[in-house]
Amino acid sequence: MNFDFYPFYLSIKLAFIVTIILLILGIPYAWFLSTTKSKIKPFLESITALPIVLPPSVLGFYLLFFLSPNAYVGKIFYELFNIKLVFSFEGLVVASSIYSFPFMIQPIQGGFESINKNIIEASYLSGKGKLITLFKIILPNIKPSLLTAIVITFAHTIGEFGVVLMVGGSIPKKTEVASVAIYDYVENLEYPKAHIYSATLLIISFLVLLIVYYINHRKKIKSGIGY
Amino acid sequence: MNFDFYPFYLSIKLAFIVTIILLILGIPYAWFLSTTKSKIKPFLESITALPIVLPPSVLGFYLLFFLSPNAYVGKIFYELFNIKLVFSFEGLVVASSIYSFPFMIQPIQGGFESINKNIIEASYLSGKGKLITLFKIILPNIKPSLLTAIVITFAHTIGEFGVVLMVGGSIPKKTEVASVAIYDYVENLEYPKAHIYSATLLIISFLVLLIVYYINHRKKIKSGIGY
Amino acid sequence: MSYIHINVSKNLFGAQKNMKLEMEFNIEKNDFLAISGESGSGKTTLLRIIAGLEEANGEIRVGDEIWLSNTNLQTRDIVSCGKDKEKTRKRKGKDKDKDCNVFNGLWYKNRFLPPQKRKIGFVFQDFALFPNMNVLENLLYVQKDKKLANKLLEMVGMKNLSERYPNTLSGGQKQRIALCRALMRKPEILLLDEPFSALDEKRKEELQNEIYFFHKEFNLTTIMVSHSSTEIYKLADKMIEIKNGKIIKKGTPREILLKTRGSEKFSLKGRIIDIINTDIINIAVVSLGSHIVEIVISQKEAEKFKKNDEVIISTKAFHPNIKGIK
Amino acid sequence: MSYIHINVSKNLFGAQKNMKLEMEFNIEKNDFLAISGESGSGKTTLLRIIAGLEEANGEIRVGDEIWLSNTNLQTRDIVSCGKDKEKTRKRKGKDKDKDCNVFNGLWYKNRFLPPQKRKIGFVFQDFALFPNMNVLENLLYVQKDKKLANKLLEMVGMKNLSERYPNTLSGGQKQRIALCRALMRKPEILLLDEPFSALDEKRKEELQNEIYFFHKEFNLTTIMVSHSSTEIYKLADKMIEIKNGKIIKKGTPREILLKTRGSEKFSLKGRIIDIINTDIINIAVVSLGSHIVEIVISQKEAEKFKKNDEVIISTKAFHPNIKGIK
Amino acid sequence: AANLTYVMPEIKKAFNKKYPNVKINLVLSSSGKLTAQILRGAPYDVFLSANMKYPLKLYKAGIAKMPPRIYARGAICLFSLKYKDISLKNLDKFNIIAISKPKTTPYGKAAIEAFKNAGIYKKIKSKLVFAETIPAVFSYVKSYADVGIVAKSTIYSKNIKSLGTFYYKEINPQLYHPINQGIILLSQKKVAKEFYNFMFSKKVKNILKKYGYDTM
Ligand SMILES: Nc1ncnc2c1ncn2[C@@H]1O[C@H](COP(=O)(O)OP(=O)(O)OP(=O)(O)O)[C@@H](O)[C@H]1O
Ligand SMILES: Nc1ncnc2c1ncn2[C@@H]1O[C@H](COP(=O)(O)OP(=O)(O)OP(=O)(O)O)[C@@H](O)[C@H]1O
Ligand SMILES: [Mg+2]
Ligand SMILES: [Mg+2]
Repeated sequence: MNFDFYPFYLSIKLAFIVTIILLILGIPYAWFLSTTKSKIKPFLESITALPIVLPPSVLGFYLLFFLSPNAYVGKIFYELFNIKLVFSFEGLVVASSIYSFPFMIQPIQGGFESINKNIIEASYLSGKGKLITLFKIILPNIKPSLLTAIVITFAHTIGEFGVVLMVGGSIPKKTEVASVAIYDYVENLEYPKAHIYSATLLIISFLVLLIVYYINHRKKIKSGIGY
Repeated sequence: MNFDFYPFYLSIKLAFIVTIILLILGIPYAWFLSTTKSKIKPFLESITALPIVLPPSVLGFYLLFFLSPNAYVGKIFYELFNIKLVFSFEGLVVASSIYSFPFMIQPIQGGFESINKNIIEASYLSGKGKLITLFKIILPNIKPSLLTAIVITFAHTIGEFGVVLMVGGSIPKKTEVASVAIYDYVENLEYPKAHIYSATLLIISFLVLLIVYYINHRKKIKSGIGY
Repeated sequence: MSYIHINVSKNLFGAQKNMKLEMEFNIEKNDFLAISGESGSGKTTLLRIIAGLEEANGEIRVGDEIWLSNTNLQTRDIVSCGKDKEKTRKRKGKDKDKDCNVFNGLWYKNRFLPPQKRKIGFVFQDFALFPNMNVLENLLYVQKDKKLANKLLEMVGMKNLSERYPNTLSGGQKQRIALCRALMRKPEILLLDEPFSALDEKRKEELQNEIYFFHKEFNLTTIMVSHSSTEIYKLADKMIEIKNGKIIKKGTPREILLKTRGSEKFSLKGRIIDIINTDIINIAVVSLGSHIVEIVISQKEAEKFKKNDEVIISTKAFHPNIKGIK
Repeated sequence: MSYIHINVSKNLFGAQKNMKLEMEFNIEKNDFLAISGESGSGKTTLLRIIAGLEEANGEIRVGDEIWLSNTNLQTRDIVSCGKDKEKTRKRKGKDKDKDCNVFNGLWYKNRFLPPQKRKIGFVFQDFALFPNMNVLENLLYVQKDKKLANKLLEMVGMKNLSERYPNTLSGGQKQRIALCRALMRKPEILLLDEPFSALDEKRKEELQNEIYFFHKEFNLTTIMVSHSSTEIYKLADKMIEIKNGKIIKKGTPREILLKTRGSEKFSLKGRIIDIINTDIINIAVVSLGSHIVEIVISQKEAEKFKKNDEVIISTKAFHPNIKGIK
Repeated sequence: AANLTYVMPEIKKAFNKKYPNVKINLVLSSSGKLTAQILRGAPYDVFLSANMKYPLKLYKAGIAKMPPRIYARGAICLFSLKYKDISLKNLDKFNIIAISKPKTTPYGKAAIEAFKNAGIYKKIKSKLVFAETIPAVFSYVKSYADVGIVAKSTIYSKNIKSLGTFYYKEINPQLYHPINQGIILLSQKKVAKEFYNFMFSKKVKNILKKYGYDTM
């Protein structure tokens, strides 16, 4: 049986890029949410969670509208960067980022809200600005939440499918990620192949997660945190 | 236009029940994960995240087999409780619970891992056992994480679609939840109807979330926590 | 047989490489035992072992209850512990009955009473108040006795603050609430870890009196970690001093603390903190514990002493004058 | 012009309903100012306002830098602050320049220097060490100066513990690291919030000497919250005592603490903590601060006094005997 | 459309025999999704649907120059893994009957029509479960449904062997409107046209027939 590894490569690449992008966008946004005393906070929090509420295919349908070069958002991208956001890998990245946004924000915000404010103050009084404090003090001290956010986002982007299929259109070597490929095999009644692909996806994901958790486990034992 | 409210009712009922079930199962399991010093911890953590890695339709496909009364798991349920786990609302509950499991576990575990151990000890020394300590001390003090877990699980179950579609068989008034209904309208090119249903789903979800966040916001201001 | 028998050991990371905490002592019922010793010597750890918050080897017996029994078995005793018991150490929290476990490769007989079953009140060095509850709720969590709670809050001068959340309290206020919370349980044994460290002297004195009163009134057995000799002398009947995890002095506070005992002279050890030379006289400012006195000294003495010298101040008179203040 | 000028006010929740913190005072360069006052009187809050961790109204000026300026504008001054500035209070942290904001419905001129730009070292009452870093990393985070870090650790006797994480330290050990971390910044102004509360007396004395040395050596201006008169007398040149958020005494420690000043008699205030009657003599055990002395008293006195009486101990001799210890 | 899942690979092979240098990418998805995508500029050249509705929509939207054409007519049949004796008449004996969604799939719509015309709809209405696509009907039958209504073409696919032994029975075509499957040409590329025309060649017609489609 010919085994095509490319969809897996695409899936992992997609999940990786989306996780990185959402980390970069999510940390400041979550920080803003967790520190603002503004009354609009509950509104923003609720809106942040909304992308998960829509069924992925439906969200994908709307994204397809907004991201296509005929539409406003897609047009800007197209004209500024010459990137088409539909039926392209870049499009998958943007669409998955939107869909997975809440999965990244919420755990991080939870972490920020339960951190001991004293150590943040202590960092300022050590002469460090907000940025260094964020990276050296705050983020290391919310590691369980950060890990949750990264793992959920990564795993979810790997498994995501409705949005990806809609916006990407399963073009081989471009937007046909593993989840789409497996779906096609199931649809095609090629069950044995579907089983093998599913197992491969599970094993790869399991190994990635295992490494992440194992490193985390070791570090924690060393620093005596959490025991 | 005839507007059918039933799918929304089913969606919310499903999300509500799944959230409750996962809270009940998730809290002890997350507690176990966060306190165990066993070496298998990283394994368990990785396995816990796996249901999200498979595309929902594919997971639904496998669940369809495991849960059907012809199969082992489904059989047990059928014989013990006379409940069929496919093409029934109960089946949706079980399937969604499996799929949403990681979304509940991970944030709660993160919360447990960052709680100040001293207050747990203080509770024991106040003569309280583990159960009371859990409910009165631990859970209230990981509220941001708990909230994250509940919101993600709830929202995700509302939006879940692949698993539900596969295991439920979209039977009107029984397993045809809102996400499935909206999907059908999009499929059928009935865009105006799809827009209205989507908007309704978004508005309902938004209101539910807003109430949750608003109450949380008020409480926090009162107790001075987090400021 | 003493009321409390303690014989425990535990390996700690000490300031000088690894340090082994090893202590054996008895406490009688209604004793007020003070523990002093330098920072990092193992005082807090000892209290935590007694409370059941920390694992240790050895034995703790209170009355006729075994709180901890973790003694190395002889090979011949192992018979009753199957290989499958290898994991019983994990279950310790639950099992009251005789059990066996492996620790550092050796078999131990194991009894462990979980903290919540030990009738103790514990005031933590870092307070550990419940942040999700206000002051009153913190107390009522221990026991739904509103009258007692109000009485205790009154006693520490915090009645007005009963609806405040711990996050909005000052250090000393937190410490007082922690004390109240420990007393709410009407414990038989009270463990205090530097319970007055964050308080001003007036408040400290008031609270010391209240604690002493409680100790007597409710027939408590109290163990207090403290750095202050006055506090210890005033409150405790017994004291131990520890260093590097070992007991180095044991006795009554009188025996250990009273430096002038037996001397007929009234004398105090102090330290010169300043010498002031005016045209006419020389004054030495001497610190005597928390007191500061000025003593007129001769020109010769002024030349002899310098700042920071330790000195003994005494009078030749047999009877120092002692006079009541209203 | 003084080095530091402080004139601030802030509404707090006090022990008796609401309490307003209102303080105005100056500090000269290289002063060592002590702040004392009962628990909950606003000492920590004052330090936090100086450090910029807490909002307040008023002014703080250090040298020629304005750290805080938050003064109520006259109506005619508002001209330059448009309606759109209503939200500038939020931006305070960033803007060094003149700005305006609304607080309690009034317009304020606003300058606020963020904490990280204020050259201060702060020892927190609850230490606030970084749990994700070991002891050495905690120090090096402030400044990559390994030599200084090692010197400071040596000084507080914690060189051996430099690889330990804060979670595994004792209370006193944490406090010492917090002190070292504050000094790592080579601050111009050092703020200490009960920096010796968790230490035994020997260690306390050592550290006090070190702090004093640092203060002199590096020309620091130091503000210390403390409950101990000896500590204050020993270290500080100036002191203020506060109560309910207001300054009630201001002066040198000599003026405020020396109770026997001007008296020719050597006399100490104490409290009887025990009266022991033997067949032959009666002994009063008197606590004088952290000292405890036994004084032989007459039968008549023994009947007159009872436990807990406050007494003054003095001698008729003009010269108490003062004798060096080795 | 999803029902073409099984026949397309063979048509592709035949096409490649004639034009060896052309590489065809098959994108299999539901017609609704594909229509939405094409409306938003999906780079597809030819669109084959299971009915005429979707291609017509595209034509009306001005995406295609030529109106859609019917390239085949589909048929439906009863399918079961457990029961040999299946027919519309005894359908009410079974507990669970899986069909594809009548609202979104022409095969499901045809099934309902057939039930109604056979006068059994009311009796079996409560036994119906709805699958998103024809392949999902197989999944349902494989797991717990007693009978399914599937596209006749799928019975001839080689992949169906993975289900083991099965039973099927055609449904009388008189009972439902013919399932006209439409094709529409989306681009002006030469190869696209070649493929479009190829779909009406004798060769393809034979293949389609082999898979149980009716070709005119
Ligand atoms: N976050 C807060 N919000 C409201 N009130 C507070 C807050 N923190 C402290 N307070 C109140 O302000 C008053 C002064 O507190 P502060 O911490 O300055 O006291 P302190 O003089 O340092 O006392 P201590 O010696 O006990 O540490 C106290 O009555 C306290 O309850
Ligand atoms: N969790 C821990 N893991 C390992 N070592 C610890 C842990 N907690 C404390 N230690 C070490 O054990 C020793 C004794 O600590 P302990 O807290 O009992 O001291 P202590 O006598 O209470 O000191 P202090 O007066 O400073 O509070 C210290 O050297 C400390 O570093
Ligand atoms: Mg201690
Ligand atoms: Mg304070």
